[in-house]
Amino acid sequence: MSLWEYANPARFMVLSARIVPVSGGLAALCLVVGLVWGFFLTPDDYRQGSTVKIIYLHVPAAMLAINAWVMMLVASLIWLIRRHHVSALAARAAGPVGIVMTLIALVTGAFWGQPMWGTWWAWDPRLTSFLILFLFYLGYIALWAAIEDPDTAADLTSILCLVGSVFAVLSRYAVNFWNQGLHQGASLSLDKEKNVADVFYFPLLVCIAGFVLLFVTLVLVRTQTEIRARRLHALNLRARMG
Amino acid sequence: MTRLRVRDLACARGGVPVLSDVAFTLGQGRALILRGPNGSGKTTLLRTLAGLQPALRGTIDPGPEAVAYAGHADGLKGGLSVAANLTFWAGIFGTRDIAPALEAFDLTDLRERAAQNLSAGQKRRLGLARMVLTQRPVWIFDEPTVSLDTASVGLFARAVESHLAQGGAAIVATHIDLGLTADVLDIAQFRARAMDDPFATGVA
Amino acid sequence: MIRLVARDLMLAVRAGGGFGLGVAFFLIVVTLVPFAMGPDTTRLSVIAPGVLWLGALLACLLSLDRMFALDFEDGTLDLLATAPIPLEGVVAAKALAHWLTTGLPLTLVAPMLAVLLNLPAQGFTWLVVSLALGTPALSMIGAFGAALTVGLKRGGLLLSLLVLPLYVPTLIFGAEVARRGAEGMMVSTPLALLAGVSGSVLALLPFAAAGALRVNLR
Amino acid sequence: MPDLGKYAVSVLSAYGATFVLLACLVIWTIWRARRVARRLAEAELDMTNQRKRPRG
Repeated sequence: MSLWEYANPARFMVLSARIVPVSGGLAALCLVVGLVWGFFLTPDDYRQGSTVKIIYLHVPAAMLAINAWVMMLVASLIWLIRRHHVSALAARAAGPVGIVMTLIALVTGAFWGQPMWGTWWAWDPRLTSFLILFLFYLGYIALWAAIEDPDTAADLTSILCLVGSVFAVLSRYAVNFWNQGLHQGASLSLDKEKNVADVFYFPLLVCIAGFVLLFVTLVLVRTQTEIRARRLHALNLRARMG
Repeated sequence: MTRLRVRDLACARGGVPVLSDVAFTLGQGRALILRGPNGSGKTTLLRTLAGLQPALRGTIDPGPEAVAYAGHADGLKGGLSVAANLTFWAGIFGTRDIAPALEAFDLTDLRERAAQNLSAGQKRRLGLARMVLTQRPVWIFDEPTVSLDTASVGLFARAVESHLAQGGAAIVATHIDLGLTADVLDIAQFRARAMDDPFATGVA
Repeated sequence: MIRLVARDLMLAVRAGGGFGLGVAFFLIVVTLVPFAMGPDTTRLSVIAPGVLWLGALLACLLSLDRMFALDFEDGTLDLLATAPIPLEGVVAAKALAHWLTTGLPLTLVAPMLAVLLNLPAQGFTWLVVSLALGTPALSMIGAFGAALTVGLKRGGLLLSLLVLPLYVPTLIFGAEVARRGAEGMMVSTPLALLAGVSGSVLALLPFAAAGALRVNLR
Repeated sequence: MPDLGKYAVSVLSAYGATFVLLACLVIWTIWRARRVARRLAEAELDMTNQRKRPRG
């Protein structure tokens, strides 16, 4: 059976109904374990003091903020190329989750930046990029909400997502050029893991797993809801047409 | 000679399939009258034939480049004169002379009048006159006689007849008798089955 | 295509609004800035390039929602979509007409408004160059936004929400050119980047905008 | 409770804000899922009832 079979709404409903309890439970488990471990059982950083504990929220949220958009981009492409309805609805479902993740990354960043840099907000390239990403999410969600016809909405938001992705990357470079910034980027990113001491690194990994699972669960549930709403729309339309 | 061949065509409106298994052929010099109750998908079918919306499946041969389309709206610019409106479309379609179009729809005396000062019927005639400029073999009309009086309907029928006589073809969705010798196609028979909708089956 | 541009220009002139509105808005924004910032000319001359760019950008936004809306309502867009010209060409023509009625006049009046804000003398050339290079991209991005929202009843506000984030790269590089020009610094890097952004926007966005229009015409 | 020192307010605010945001997202998601499922069930029921009734 090909992967595309899951693009059939009914099949997706069956499969996702099986996954959601598992992924939801695991998400809760990972979040509790990771956050308790991180919050209660790790020492303070010698430089950043107890604020280092914010890392367990800030980094996973920031990763998901970007990856949610990437997922929306992939789902939009699948919709535009292969016309699988579930794909378009999954992109729609991911939007609000992505914007909340972006918001969490921004807010925790502000609470972290205040004691570290002495300011809630700086026009640092990363912060600025996230603010721009937030605006992109806002536009994407607003466009979905504004268009009544579901297929038209799926097409137009997919095109916006495509163009928006290109402009988001472009903005990232433009913003980098515009201000070199003060973010100690290396210490926070996973690919340079040497910079994060093991004692922080392992609980962080668990938290990231928890956030990812939470994201998956929420997107699956929201996609189910979108599928039902779409079916409802089809029923209402048929009732009106007689 | 066949001007348009439609096979196994299915079209949707607002994401819901309304027509399926539409099939007909349209020969040279033939006209086809589409009939069907409101909401049966006449406009959807015509817009699909004109290439304005994609078919769910099926083939239309040749494609939209053979088709000239006149919908509900006439696409006129009120600020421009009758002649300027037509000259614009003539330029778009690569036609030089707008005189035949003016003549066919009895607009020659109104040529310098601004389109916004025309009556509803005159506007409609101006919109229909555009079809003469397209030089395309298949003319498609969606309710062309709205706001036309009897004499104007006669003008329209004669314009279509002369197009057919020159080897063209026409599809007209209308409720009134145009006095054309034409085949009639009732599209109610092509009503889509519910199964064509991916969200037709229960999703629990 | 030229016909389409010519007709749009003629309609804009007949309707009267096209040329005047954006420029008047630009003038008003620039006039209001000293009231908000205080009359200190040294301070004004520092912020002048940014204010002028931002004013021009917002003025560009004003007339965007009408770019396709009129043609959509009266059915012209349907007919153009079935005409033997590519819809990408229609979009490019519309964006060009928009630029000729908005971006070009804004670029031309910008030096006069720069006098009001006490822009340093060396900055005038680069201000005009950056606007001349950047405003076509603003029109094209706006055309994309207008194509997305053309089917909507009240698309104006949504259009701004969609278009403004897309304006970020153009604004950054354009204002940077103007600012460095005013400060007498080298402008070649941001100028090249601005040209790159504008060029790729003009080359690629017509396809996205035409795709959005096709969807909206269904 | 670990001693958060002078940064207690920042750290606790960050955790608090995150939990509030996540809770809102989760509750909203569940609430909407239930509401749409219920409305769909009603609509499906109407549909089957209409089919059963003979037309005329």
